[in-house]
Amino acid sequence: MNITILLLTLLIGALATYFSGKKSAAKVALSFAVIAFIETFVLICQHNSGFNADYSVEWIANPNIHIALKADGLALALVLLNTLLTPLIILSAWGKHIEKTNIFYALVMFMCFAMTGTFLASDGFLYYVFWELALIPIYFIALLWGNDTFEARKKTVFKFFIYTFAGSLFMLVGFIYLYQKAGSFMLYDLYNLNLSSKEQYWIFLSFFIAYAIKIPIFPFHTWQASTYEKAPTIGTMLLSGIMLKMGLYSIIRWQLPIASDAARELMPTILVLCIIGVIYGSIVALKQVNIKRFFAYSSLAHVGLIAAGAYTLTTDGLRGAVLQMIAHGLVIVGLFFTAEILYKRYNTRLISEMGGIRQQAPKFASAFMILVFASIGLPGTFSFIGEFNLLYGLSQVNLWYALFGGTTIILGAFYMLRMYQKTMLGETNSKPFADIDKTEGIVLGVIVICVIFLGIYPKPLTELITPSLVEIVSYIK
Amino acid sequence: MENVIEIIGIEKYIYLSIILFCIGVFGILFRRNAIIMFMCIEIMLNSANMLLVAFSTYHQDAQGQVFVFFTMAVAAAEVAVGLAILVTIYRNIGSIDIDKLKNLKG
Amino acid sequence: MNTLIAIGVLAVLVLIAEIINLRKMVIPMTVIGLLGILGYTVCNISVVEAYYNNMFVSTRFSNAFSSLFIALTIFIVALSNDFYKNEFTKIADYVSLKLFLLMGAICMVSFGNMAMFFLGLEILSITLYILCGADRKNIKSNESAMKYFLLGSFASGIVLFGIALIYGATGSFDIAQISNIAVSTSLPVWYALGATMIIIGMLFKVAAVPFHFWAPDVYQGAPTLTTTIMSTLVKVTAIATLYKISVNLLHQMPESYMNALIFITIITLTVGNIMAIRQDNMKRLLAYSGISHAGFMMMALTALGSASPNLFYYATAYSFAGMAAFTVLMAVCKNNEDELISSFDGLGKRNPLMAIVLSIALLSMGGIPVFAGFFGKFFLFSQAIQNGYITLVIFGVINSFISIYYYLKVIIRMFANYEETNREKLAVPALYSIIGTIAAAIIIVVGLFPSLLLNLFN
Amino acid sequence: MDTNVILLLLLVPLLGALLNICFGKKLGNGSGIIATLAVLVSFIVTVIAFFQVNTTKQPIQSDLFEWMAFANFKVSFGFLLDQLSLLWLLFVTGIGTLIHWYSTSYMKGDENYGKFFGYLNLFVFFMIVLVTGSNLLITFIGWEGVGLCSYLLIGFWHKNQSYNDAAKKAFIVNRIGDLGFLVGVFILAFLFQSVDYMTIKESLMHGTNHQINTWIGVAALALFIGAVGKSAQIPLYTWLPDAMAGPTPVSALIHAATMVTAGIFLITRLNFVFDLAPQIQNIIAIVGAVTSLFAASIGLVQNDIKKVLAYSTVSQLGLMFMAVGFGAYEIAVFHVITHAFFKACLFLGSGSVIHAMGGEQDMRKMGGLNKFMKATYATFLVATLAISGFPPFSGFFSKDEILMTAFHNNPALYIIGSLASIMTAFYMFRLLFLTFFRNFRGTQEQKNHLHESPASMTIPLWILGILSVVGGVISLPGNSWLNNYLQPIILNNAANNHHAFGTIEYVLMAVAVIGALIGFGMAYSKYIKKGDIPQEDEQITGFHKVLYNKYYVDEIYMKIIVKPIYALGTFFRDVVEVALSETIFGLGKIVDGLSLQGKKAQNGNIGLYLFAFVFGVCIILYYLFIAS
Repeated sequence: MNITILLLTLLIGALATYFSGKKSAAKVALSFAVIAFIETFVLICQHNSGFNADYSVEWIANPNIHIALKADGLALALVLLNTLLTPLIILSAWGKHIEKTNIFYALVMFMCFAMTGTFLASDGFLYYVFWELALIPIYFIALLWGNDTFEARKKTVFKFFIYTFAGSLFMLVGFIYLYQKAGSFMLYDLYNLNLSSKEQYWIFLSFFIAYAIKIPIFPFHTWQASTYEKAPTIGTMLLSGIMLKMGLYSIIRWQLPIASDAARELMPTILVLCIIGVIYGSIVALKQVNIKRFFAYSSLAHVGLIAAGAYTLTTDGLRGAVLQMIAHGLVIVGLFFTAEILYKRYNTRLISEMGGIRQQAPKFASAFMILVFASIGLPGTFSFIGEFNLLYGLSQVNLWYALFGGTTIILGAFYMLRMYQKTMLGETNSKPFADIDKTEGIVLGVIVICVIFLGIYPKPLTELITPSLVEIVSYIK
Repeated sequence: MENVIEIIGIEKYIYLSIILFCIGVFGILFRRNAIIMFMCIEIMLNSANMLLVAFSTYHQDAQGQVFVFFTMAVAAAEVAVGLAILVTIYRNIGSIDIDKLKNLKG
Repeated sequence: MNTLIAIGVLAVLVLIAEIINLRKMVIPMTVIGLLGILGYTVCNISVVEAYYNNMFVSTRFSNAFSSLFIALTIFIVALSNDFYKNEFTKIADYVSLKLFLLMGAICMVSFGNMAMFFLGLEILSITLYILCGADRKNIKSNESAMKYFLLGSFASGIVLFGIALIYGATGSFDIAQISNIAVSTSLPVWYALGATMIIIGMLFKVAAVPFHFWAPDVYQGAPTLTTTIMSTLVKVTAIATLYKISVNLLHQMPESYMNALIFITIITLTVGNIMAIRQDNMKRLLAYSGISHAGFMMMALTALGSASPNLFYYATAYSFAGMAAFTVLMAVCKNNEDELISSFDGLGKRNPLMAIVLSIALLSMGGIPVFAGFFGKFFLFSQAIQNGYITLVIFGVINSFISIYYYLKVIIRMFANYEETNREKLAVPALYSIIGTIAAAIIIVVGLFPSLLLNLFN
Repeated sequence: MDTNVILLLLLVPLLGALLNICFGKKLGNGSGIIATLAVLVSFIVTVIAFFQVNTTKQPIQSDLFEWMAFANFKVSFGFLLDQLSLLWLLFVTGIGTLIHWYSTSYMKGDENYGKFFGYLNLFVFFMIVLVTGSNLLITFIGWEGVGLCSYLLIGFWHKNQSYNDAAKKAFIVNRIGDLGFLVGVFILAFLFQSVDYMTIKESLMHGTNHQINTWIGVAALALFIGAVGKSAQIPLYTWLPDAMAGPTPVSALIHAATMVTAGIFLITRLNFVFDLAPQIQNIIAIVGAVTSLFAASIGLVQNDIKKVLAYSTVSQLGLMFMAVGFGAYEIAVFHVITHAFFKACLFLGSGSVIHAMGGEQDMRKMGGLNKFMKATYATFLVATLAISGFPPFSGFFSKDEILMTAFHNNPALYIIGSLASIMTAFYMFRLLFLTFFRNFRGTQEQKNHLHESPASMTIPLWILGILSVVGGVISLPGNSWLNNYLQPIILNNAANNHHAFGTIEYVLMAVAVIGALIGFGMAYSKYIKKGDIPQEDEQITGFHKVLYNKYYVDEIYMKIIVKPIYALGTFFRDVVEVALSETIFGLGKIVDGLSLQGKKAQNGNIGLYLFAFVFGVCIILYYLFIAS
């Protein structure tokens, strides 16, 4: 199957959703998302059977820009995450009243398209275009369909957009500079460049700003919590589940192989930043009163560790980063969905106003609990595989990093269980809480099954991504 | 004509033109009456005309003088439009003091 | 040359139509005529020829820009119909003035002789003075015309003086000869002085800092259609001419000239953007953003000689974005006294099409892919980096996100859920919708296929 | 065949767990039966495998599939049934079956009856994973899995937030240890390119160099920290007493007999690693001894029946660690087994008492129960004798061996251990006397309600009681079946067989018995003869109060760790976050301010514009023509 079909499916899906009218928009979007998922699956099967789905056609002759897509295992794994989560995210708002449904879902589909493009692009320019394109839909989704008063969220969303946009422009400058050196934006031309260490240093930094803001790495995270809070839950899921993976993926795909000497040189500083983020995020999370902000900070802690793993430059660290990206994507989407379910029933996001739900909604409580334990990396869940790889990678650099990074398993348990206790446990709440319905069950069920299945048998994914990572590591060396 | 240039020297013409030009500039800077400002612009243009004519003679080349005719025509058209604008302003606010034109700012 | 003549003839025909009372024919006739001329020009884009002793030289550069000017004029003329409804009796005057203005613009990019350059400049300026003051009874229009006139003729004086000095130094008005002489012999200081003055004059026209003060005031006061012309056609003309002049006059100049230009570019970018942040009038906002865009386009001066495709691309992207934005502005504010940004509140509900068009225009100006503006910036940045002006690019980048700030502010207002105001639907004449949509479509198409424009120069 | 054995062993409890968790409500009382049967099946499978391994002397090993792959090695989802794991399995599934059976009555009527058995089965599953894992990471699955079940079961009555607090505390404190475990795994993986027990063992047998030895020491320390967390030693023991919030069968199964011994299991499993790190072994022994004394001293004054048993567990675990620290792994294992018997019996007995008392746990409100609950009393007495170290009960043999080893290795620790034993005897008899002797001190209502527990509860008690009596036979002094059995597992076995059985040993035994008698005597004189009843909480003073409040360790931890973290959280949230935000967006404010000033400058005056124009021209001309 041609890789472009996947992208076209999503793009056409976005258009079709827009034109399908308010009544059927969600259904149209869902069906296209599911088709995209199936296509991804087919692509992965083809990839496993040795089929090379890379695609390249000239876009602009001068400057030399291609529409080049690279469907190696790494990219496909992330695309799989994307196309798996998108239908779930669409389902998560099933039946909910949304103003201008068709525009909303069209934006969701468009964002999925742009993110898929980001993962697949192997031409730096094309990659940048997709990277920026992904920003626009989420901006509108958060702005127009978000929570709180318009004025309040305008400020927040604005901050988010300007901040991330500013970061990525520096990356553009980096790319242009590389283009001047290489005469091409193609991935391998950039990999094979011989840059002086000073050049690498600046290229590395210019990329780092973009990624550090997107991921976000401490102390560039100030947009995160408020945006997650203000965005509608679907937007939050897209942001936290997929979009921030773009930054992490880009570190591995673009930043490290291109500026590997600089990466080695700056590794201690960046690892320290990442690990500070892990601890800082965990501690701040402890004191959050809003459940979405809480998950935002927990996410900060988790992605800090992922970024740290990526920056170890070891195969194990990188593998851990990719696996954990997928695991975190699944889990955080699930967690935000639980927040949404709680909000739907109790109409509040304050943790203090919840509690005493477990007895009323045992299914929900169990699913939530599994997600909580997945989030803290209990062995047997997928997160453990990722976390172990990450920490093992870190320990290869220096045991202290692994030790401090490893505090996440303590602090993570601390804040997560505390949250779970306050939201779910305790004397049965006087307000009734309906257990999850069918669609909610499907969403949570799929996530829970994926998390557990991949925790026991991650081999298909590991085998998918490892060759790409080995190749990337060979460029790093 | 050669004599004139030779006797006086092209530099002097240039200096004179520059002085005239500067007079125009200062006039525009420091006067607030629109008519006088127009006249100052004319002085600037004419200083350039003079320079053109002087160089034309200096280079023994008629192009410069032809250019002056263009300039004069353009200047005339410009002033005509300028005066028309001035008239409409006068009709609206009854004054031609440009300091009164401060509605657009910020 | 044929293009220029044809436009002249068309302008005269318009005036004749007025005489024989065929006012209703004026706009269709002009649009069709201009379309024909546009077709002709585009077909002959590769024709390089000199006319009348090098008075007028058509090159790829000039042909490409001429085509752009003609295309922009088509839009502007098409918009005239609705815009001048109240003064329909004078429609022929307005249209013919625009055609003359177009002639001036074409002269400015096609000149081979300083005389032609000066004439073009003046034709352009004088018609603009008239168009600015066209709304005679409106004091703002008067003021804008007056400000533009005074500053414009002052700049003209400087340009003329510069031309005279160059003539003195080289003994020629022919731009090619001047260029040759400048390369081969060492010239007196007047030459440099003259070149500087001409460039200053053009910097005024593009509204570069510190010669920019007129722009927001004039833009605001002038009738909106005139503002459209100024911010699209005239700005692009000026920048193209500035580029052409710089190419011919600056190549033997010392480093300090480039430094000065870079410095002006940077402060133009920065001042334009910073000033735009606190504007509450849409026209002023676009004026300031236009100033910063001039700064972006001035980046092309870092690569004299090779930047023309990039400049052309940016100019096209910018001018069509401007066109789209002003079309929406006209549609939204046609009954308002002022063009406050608040009049765009809730446009997303009141007229979604217009809101989308304006969003596309603004996002393109802000440099969001895949809109044309992004590629324009990209090409120029690329060029600048290639020539080693990284500082300039960094400033460009910083300014890009400052600019996104105020563009987004407008976009937010359009899509804001201002339930309390809840205004009724905004009816927009079909023509505005069509033109806005076409302009937006051009932005996107040009963005997706930049080669369409870049290949014009191969 | 081997794979099937393992699958059967693992999957039956898992299936039971899933059935009970998902359909617990529908199954009703059936869920208890299903759960018990599931564990029973595992037990039978274990017994079969035990005999097979015991005869063939070949461990059963099976790698199901590849689980994780690293740059230099792979980790398979593999299981290993060797002498050690089978031994553990025997008492895990055996005692597990009894406790499941017991629970069917104990938990009757609870609204989450099915779920309880689900969790319990899940625990058994994870425990099996823990002990049968063929590499460190599979063990870690079980390790954390039992932690999860412990969390779920401690907080089983989740409507009570203090129970939830206890559950949370248990999990988090365990996680501190788990980090140690992981760090140990990292180091071993890095050193040996494997986490497989067999592979590591083989690499070590081929000799090591000095460089590796230091790292092995660090790894051993890290793994020991893991064991400290799970097995509740100083300084991470505080969760175990709180864990008594769970239903009593849970305390018996998880927090006395099985899960808490995982630390001993781990160290025994990796005995070849620990043997290379003598300093760490020393630390282990000291930590064990101190814990044992420390916990026993707290146990002296507790009034909650389960709390006494909990501290007793901590104390006994300390003794086991002491043994492990001396390299006497099989002695530690021996004590693990005997302890599992009598401690499970004690807990179940106390559960029976609590059941009869209608949930009352305070011994001050009990007394004289021997008249009402004969079976419970009898088994409780036997178990008390066993734990106090009276011959010929099982505890006597195992404890005595530990103390003997201590005497040979480190007399100071021997004294500490002996003191702890005396205290043990004292508080156990105190418990026994307060609960079962003299007069009933509860309310009349409770008195009317007093009854012997049903057969499903007393039969397990009897079985465990008998085992407590005869458990010692597996490792009789001089002729130890256990030592021989564990021969293939413990690399450096010689260390423990060095002392012949001579006079000194007999003297030591006598000393131990005398110690136990002293403890008994003190308890007897205080509580039977004098008839003392422990004071009310408010009246407690002095050192007694310190003991009663468990040396204020919880409070200290609260003050120096938990509170500061919360404070830090508030500080970060309210100060750092705001400051960061302001710093980055302060730039925006500056730009905004500039814009405002610029707006003022643009005042609409043409004169100003012209002036700026000319000024600009002048500057440019100055720069181009005069300055340069």
